Amino acid sequence: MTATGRTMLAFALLAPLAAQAGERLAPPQELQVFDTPNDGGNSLTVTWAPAPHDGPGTRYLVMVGEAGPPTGTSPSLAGMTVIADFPSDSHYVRDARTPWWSRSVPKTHHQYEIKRGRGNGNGVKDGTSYAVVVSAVRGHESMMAPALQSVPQPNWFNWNELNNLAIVVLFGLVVFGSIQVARKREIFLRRIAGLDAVDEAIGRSTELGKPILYLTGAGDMSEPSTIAAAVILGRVAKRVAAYETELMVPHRDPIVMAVCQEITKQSYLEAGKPDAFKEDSNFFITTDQFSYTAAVDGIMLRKKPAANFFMGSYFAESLLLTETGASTGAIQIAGTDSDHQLPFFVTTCDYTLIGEELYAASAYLSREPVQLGTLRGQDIGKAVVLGMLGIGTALATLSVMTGLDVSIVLDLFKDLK
Amino acid sequence: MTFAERMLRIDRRIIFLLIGACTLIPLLFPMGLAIKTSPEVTSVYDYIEHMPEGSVFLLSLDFDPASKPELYPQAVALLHHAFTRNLRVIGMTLWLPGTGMANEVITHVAQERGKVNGKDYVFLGWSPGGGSVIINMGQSISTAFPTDYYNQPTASLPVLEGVQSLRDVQYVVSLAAGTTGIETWYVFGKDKYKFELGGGCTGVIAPGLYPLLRSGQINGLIGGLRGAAEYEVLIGRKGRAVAGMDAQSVTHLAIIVLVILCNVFYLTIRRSTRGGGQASPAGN
Amino acid sequence: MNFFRRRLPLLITFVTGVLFALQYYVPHPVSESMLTSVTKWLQIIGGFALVLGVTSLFHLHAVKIRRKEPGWGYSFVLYAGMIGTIAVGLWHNGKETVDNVTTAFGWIYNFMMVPLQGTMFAILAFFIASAAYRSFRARSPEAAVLLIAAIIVMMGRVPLGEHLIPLSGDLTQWILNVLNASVRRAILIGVSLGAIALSLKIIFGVERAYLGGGKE
Amino acid sequence: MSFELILGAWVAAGLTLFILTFLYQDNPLFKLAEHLYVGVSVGYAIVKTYDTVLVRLIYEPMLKPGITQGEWAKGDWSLLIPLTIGALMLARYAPKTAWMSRIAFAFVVGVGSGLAIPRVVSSYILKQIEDTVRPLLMLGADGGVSFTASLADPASNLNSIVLLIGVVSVLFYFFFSVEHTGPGRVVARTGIVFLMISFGAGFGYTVMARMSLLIGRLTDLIEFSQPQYGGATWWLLALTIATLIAFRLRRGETEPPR
Repeated sequence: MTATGRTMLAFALLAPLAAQAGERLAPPQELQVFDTPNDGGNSLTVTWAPAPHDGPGTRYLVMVGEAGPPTGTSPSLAGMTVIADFPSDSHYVRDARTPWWSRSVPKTHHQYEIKRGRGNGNGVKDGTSYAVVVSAVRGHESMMAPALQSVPQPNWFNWNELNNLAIVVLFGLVVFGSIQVARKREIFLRRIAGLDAVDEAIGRSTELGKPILYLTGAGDMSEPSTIAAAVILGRVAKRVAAYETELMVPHRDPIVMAVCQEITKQSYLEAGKPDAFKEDSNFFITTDQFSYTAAVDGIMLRKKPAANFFMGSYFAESLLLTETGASTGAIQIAGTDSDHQLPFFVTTCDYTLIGEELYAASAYLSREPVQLGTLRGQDIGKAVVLGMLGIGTALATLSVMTGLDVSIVLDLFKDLK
Repeated sequence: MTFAERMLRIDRRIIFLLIGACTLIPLLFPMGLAIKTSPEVTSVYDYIEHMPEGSVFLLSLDFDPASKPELYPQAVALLHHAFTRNLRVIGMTLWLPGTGMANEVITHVAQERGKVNGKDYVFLGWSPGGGSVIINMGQSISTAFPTDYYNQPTASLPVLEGVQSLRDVQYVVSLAAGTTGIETWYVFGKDKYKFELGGGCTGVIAPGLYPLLRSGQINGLIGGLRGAAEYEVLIGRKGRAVAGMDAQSVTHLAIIVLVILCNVFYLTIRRSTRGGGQASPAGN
Repeated sequence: MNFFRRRLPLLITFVTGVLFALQYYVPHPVSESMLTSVTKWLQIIGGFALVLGVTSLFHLHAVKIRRKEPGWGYSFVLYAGMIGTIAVGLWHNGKETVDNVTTAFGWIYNFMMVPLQGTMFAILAFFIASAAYRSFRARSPEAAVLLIAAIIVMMGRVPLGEHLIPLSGDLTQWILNVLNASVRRAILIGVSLGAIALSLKIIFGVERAYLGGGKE
Repeated sequence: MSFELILGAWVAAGLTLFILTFLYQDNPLFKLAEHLYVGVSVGYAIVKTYDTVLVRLIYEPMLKPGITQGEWAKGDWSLLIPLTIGALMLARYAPKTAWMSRIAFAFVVGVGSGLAIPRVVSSYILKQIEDTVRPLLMLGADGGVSFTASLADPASNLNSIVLLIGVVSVLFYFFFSVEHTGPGRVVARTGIVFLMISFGAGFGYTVMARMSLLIGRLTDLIEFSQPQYGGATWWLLALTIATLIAFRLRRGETEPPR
């Protein structure tokens, strides 16, 4: 290191000390001790204002002791224990990550939370009064603020989570409101391109005179994707009935099979071909993942269906099914919300309804107010999220450019506890 | 049928044989290629490396035998690291079919490191309920698991001294093969009980966890066999994962070649049909 | 009876749903201890739910054997495997190891269940390769994008790929960390809105499919 | 080496090979191993559930309080509540009492939905928005405003912009209330490109996952082919192939020629 370098380093080290030496050590000002808000109890919070002497050379000590009977005099230091000792340029209110609406002290103040845990001994107990003292220490010098008393207690509401609750309530109102609207009048839904692909596939099967295979996935009737698969089956069955093509629907869940049987029957009725309906077009194979897959693969290889539909939820078996299906030269249409299987459906199928498109397709076909209303409610939710992203980014950028404090808006979009 | 069409329609069993060979040969004759470490894995390593001795580390082995080749080596590496650092280790699983493996890996590594059950580590076993188990552990570990896997009361185990709930655990790593795993540990655990959370997962679910990694909801992510191999390199103890990476290299390259071949044939077919269509009127 | 069959379940869902949604915002010990008790109960009920899933399988194969349907012999194998495992498991109190010695139950687990399940999924390795060769085609610009991203990630995740094209490792990191993360995040937000809507509909009795079971 | 280990190696190697025969075609060996797999895993689940739920979570805390301490020192009779709810669930199997199971499902689904709502908002909505909302410029060390364009740093401004575009366009793609025409078409197209990149990454990563499983199985087979296991893999491989040929021949005899 050069001589100049060394001098500069020494200067850099000395500079803050010199500045501090100039500031007289003072007792912590604006000291407040209160029950920690928004928590389950057994904790007190101490806050005090920053001082000119704050810096690496100065430290703060926090001492706590059980307060005696309230005599009006300041409690004695005997029986108090030091529970925290930290540099005076640390422990600020802003470190605690709380939103502006639940803060009572400026962000620049110091803050320390007294509770059981790492290095805090047994902490403080609810219902007991404690005296807290904070002192500023530099070398052998120390200045103490007068002791303050407070009682920790548990709270009934976590105000930090107010934005969370507001989102739940507002979104709930939007969803139920949309369902009400959908009950009264038509709701617009954009055309789902995948549905044209469905019709095209049925058309081609008819031309070739080959059967159609339709799978409803691994889920039971409580899963939204299975419900959507059953609704779309209704549409497919109606078309199939009109063209008198053969339909095969192998199942993994007996209840789903029963439901689908009803739906298929209804579709044939609506198409005016009740005689063409075959009870055994819906059939049960087994609940087990791989036995089912092996059996369906067998059907694909033997019967060579012209179109395969994979709707509903799928697991690892997806690739075993679609790869075999692709090898028989069938048109394959998939629709699933199982996102880790989507890459395989997208690569091996001719058309894939991705995630929510499956629900949308089902709502589009069923025209059921609850489904349509929910979809609209979610759309409004997404629009709000898009708005939050736009406004948030704009404000955050503005804040960097102008130094403006925008936390009054940004805190609303944050998950602070 | 043209050559390209014939090639695209070859029996898939030929490809099966090719893949089998590409996996088998590097396993028998390893090459030992160097493995680079990524920031996702390093941050898990660094966190454990900087934990003070005796602090509590919980490893949740949330996978079943189907994911053993990927996640078992991760568990081995993490446990070796934790035991070397003299951390107190709590093992458990949220996946029923994984119980036997989880017990085996913990016991095995502990034995190798000379650690004592009940004093240096504990295996809590499995409990049903997924998220409810985590919430319950956040309130009290001895309520969620009154006894450990070997029926010892958890409340009186030396290793759990001073550890009443998840609030007293410093670091949790979930090795997950599905949705009951890392996300569950975040949503029902870290979010409220404030421990640090890391993740290890199979390659299938890894891409879906990146949003959580970016937002700091998990502090690191060990992805698949590659992640396990990186961790083995970091702790300087090469095992099954590093050994498997050679086979990975060859099979991956084989698949890339297959994809390229597929597209070359596909494009020739497309061009020839298109070209043929244009040529015929001109020929007439 | 209509009250017990129809209204009571809806009322229970409503009360418990609202109660436990609000619990999140109440840090008081009363609310916390309520959470502790109920999650403990859910652990136990979760065990019963597992039994429920198993019973239907039990029933299914019993019918197959009784009616001597095609392939009933395999159902017999299934039963033998199940009953053998249960008998051995109960004999050893459900422990795979006792004093570091593997029990017969642990043996069944290590040498039957682990290789069987592992191999079942290992089959997928072959199918993924065959799919890559036979159907991974650049049929459209979108498919081409997928294909290129897949090739880069495959290159960048293995040592040999990084060795041949050093850039692929960094590129893979970028794809996963930025491009992929943004998509997954959007999907996560969308799916979460859907999940909240569904939960709210369940709590307020608009969605009742979960009740199923048992005729009115 | 102990007899159990050698026997184990033979069984494991045999079952592995039986399952792998599925690659040739669906056949009785595969079906046998597959049904055995279902049976053993169901049996395992039953034993574990019995041991964990009935013994460790119900019987011991309720009736054998002596072995535990603290809160568990007294018998915990409140456990009768989940026991009853669980029993109601099983009522589903008798047609007459099936309706009672609804009460149990109502409880489980109600609590589950309630627990999920605020947590999903916190973890998957607010947290994700919070991390996506980032300033598009950075405050430099000199106090001036700068733009970081490094692709390697996930937190750089350029990457924040890319991330924002991705999140917005994909969210818009799943927006069903407006037609994808005009500028909407451009945004939706961007969304689909982002989706495809993510699926590509998913495909690539999954290749690694599936290959790992194969590597795991082959490593075991290699180990079991060693002489200390009596070359189990080789013998069983020969046996499996012979059986497959036998099946093929027998089927050829019974099936009439086409």
